[in-house]
Amino acid sequence: MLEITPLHYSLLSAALFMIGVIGVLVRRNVIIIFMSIELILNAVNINLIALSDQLQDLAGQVFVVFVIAVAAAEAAVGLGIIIAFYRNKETVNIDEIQIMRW
Amino acid sequence: MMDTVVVPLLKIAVLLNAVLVAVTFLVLMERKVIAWAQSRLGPMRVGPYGILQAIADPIKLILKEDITPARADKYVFTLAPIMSLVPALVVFSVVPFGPDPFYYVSDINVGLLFVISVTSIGVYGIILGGWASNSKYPLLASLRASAQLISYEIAVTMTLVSVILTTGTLSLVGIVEAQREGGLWFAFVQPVALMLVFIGGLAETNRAPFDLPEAETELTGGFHTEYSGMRFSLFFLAEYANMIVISAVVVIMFFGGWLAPFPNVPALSFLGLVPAWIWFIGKIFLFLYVFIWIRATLPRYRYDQLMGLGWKVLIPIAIGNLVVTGILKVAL
Amino acid sequence: MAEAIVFWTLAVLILGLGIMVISARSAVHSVLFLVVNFLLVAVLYVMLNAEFVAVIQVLVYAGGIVVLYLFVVMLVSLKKAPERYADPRRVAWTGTLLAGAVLLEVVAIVVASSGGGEPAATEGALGAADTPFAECGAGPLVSCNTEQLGWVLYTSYLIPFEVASMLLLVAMIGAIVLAKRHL
Amino acid sequence: MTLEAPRTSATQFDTDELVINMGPQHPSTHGVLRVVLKLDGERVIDADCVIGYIHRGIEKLSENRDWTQIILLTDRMDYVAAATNNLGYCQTVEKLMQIEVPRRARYIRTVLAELQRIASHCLWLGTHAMDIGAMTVLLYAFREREFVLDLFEEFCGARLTYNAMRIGGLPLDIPPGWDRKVLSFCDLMEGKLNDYETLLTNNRIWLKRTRGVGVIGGDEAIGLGLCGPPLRGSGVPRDVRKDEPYAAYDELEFNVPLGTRGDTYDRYLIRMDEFRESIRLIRQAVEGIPEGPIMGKVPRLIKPPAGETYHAIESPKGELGYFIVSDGKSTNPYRFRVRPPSFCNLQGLKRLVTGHLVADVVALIGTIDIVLGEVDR
Repeated sequence: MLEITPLHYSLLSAALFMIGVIGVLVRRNVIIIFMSIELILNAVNINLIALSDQLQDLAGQVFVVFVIAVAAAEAAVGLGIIIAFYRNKETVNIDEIQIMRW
Repeated sequence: MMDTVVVPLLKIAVLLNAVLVAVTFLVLMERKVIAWAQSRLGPMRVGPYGILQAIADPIKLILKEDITPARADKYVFTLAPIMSLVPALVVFSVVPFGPDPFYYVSDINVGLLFVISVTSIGVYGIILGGWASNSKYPLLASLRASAQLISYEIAVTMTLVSVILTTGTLSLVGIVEAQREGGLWFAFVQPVALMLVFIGGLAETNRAPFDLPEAETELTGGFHTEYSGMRFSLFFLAEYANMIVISAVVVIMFFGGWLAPFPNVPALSFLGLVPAWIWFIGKIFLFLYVFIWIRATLPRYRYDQLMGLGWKVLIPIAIGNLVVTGILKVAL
Repeated sequence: MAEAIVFWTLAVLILGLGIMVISARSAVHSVLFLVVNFLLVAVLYVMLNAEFVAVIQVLVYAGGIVVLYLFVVMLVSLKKAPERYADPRRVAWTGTLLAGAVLLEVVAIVVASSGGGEPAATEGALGAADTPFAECGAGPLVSCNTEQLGWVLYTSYLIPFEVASMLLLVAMIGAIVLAKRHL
Repeated sequence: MTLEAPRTSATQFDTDELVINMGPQHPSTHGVLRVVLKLDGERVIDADCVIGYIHRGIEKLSENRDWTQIILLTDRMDYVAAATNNLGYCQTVEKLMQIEVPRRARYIRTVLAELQRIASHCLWLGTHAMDIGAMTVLLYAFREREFVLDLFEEFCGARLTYNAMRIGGLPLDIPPGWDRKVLSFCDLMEGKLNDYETLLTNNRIWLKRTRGVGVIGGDEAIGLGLCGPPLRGSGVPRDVRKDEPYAAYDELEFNVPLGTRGDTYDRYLIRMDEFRESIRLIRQAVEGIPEGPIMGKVPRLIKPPAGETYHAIESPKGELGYFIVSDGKSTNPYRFRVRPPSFCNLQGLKRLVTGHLVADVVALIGTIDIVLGEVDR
């Protein structure tokens, strides 16, 4: 309990991952779903950084940098889609986006 | 324990108080300088030459009724000014006021990135304040603020990269030391970067001519339209603290931080006798004066022109500056 | 001891804020919790000697991406919460159950694979042997891993780095195309 | 003009439309003008002016006052240019009664009217620049306006509502030495004008904010009934002082500055030129003030013959016209109607702002130079 091992970080990461998954599965608001995906990415990043520290290898941190870059790209495009969709349908409910066309 | 907890805490306490007192006098300075620019006297009633106005203003703001609009989001409405002030104050933890560790709280090796990233958090206060007011003008202002901050942050960060290329360190102390060893302030090495950082700094602190989120003649005060009393004064403090931060960053990066000018001219060697921190603070006040001077002189940009300036002028110049710096760095 | 206190505090806060993010009624509140969550994760990174990544996390995530989210949330000022359309309870149960299954799986993998538990200390497992981690420590307060990270990024991972920049460019153009009404 | 903010109907497809009320409590609607703006993002797609917040019924009140008392009411219409209001009214009654005004009075009236134009333009310049964000110009312009007000105070004792003219002439002769003070003010003002222009005319931000904003062509400006600088900014050579000279204008030399592009910057330049033309006019008029009486032959009880007349003058804001009907029996007008330039120019606001951004709305309200006291009367 008092000594923090990488296992602790991994478990924290897993728990955060699960919260993100619940968010994706439960919420209907596309923007919140996107935020849950960011939580999932963060969970993965925590794991990568923790292992990078443990293994004394910078590869983990490099991957985190890439993950952040991908997250930025994902946010830009995803939010662009949301705005375009909202402009046409006036909704951000994921159930109404399922037909994939408008 | 003494060195890791007590001393830093004492330093933080002194620094926080110093910054907050400086801010109140900065407000007075702004009123005075603008008054002189406009051939007025400015505040004259409270104390000799209105000096005590700096104390009267905060007292008035604290005593005023603090109104929360009925349909506002109460928690966010209260949180927003705090979110705006805290990052502005946090930045001071890495600002070196002098060469010895005595003069700064900490010197971290990603100091410059830390400053940039923490100041970028401050915009949440403005955005959320505008949103939580549940009013239309503040909402427009917060949309403006978010777009403005993101655009100008890119330009400023790009420019700072070219300065980092010249120094090879991100530590603020290291940057000043590099200027001492080089014997030349970076203002003369990177004049384009200086202009870009200063213009970007004006935009990031929402100062004239980029004060669009406030724009009292268009948006009736912008994001703080619905604020009053203590919460309003927190926004106020944040704006002025940010001005000090930007001035400090400009001084550290381009004007040799705490270094005395003309170290190589023997006739002027007496300048070195002045304590380093006085040089630093004096330079900061010079830039604060420029901030105020610009406010008294220039009209305000329009929203689309502001974005155009950021994306079509500043960012290309910043990238060009970066490329030229890189080429010169390799060539020389 | 200090590390334990910090870790547990951070862990509780991060998870609590994560739950707040997905359960907050107003999307703006969600964004707010998300920002604080990311800031705390950055603190966690500093604990793990990854201060460059921590700063990038604050700069890019909290200062950039989430501002974008906030911008969109405010643009999409919702008249009615989207949750009203579907039966939330059914979906919530299914979602939670599925997520629980995922958690079990992840925890099982984590626990099973970290059997040794001890730091492996095998340097350079992924080709970073030319930049030993231990060299940093010259910095005044925290070790300087920024330089080494940059070194690795521009040598061993140059092609992925370029691909990432390509990806960002494509995303930028894509976002403009999507958001612009008339081209 | 609707009093209710327009609502988006459910069937309408535009999603991000925002209706905001600009005014009546807004720092840059110059008083209590309310503009209902329909915005798409920050772009104005529709604007409606709501006026009447300081309607005092001056026209109706005038029908119950005798002819001399009305001068006092005209002060309160365009309260930053009271002297020209007085002038227009007095000349209308003189026209109705066919009173000849002595030459000395006509010259002094011209001096007063042009001083008033400088004062009014100072106020316009200050507020217009302030709206666009250049706050120093406001203080500078108000400083010079004070000198004009001092001159008026010396002449008639009042600083804002002068009541400075009488039917048939002037109530008072100019105080001794006043003419020299006016001339030295002219010299001072010329130097200060260069100060203003240094701050604004070639300022890049000022150019960006005004050039190409609120462009309106000459034909359209006539169609909207614009008058004064907004009309001349579109290149229409219409100035009542030139076209239908009154007071001493036919004996003095001056130019009517015209714009070419019809944008906010042109309207700004025109008014800056009008400052100089006014100074030129004042110099000529002060030097040329002849000796003689200051009141014409006016009956003790003013009672114009039955009939109606319309007379217009060029006030600082544009064409200020008075339409007066007298029944010939009573000592008050049967019908009193004002054609206020601010009101007519305000008609153009909707046309000017549509398609521009919120920030331009304040610039355009500034450029048409309205005084709500005159719009609502």
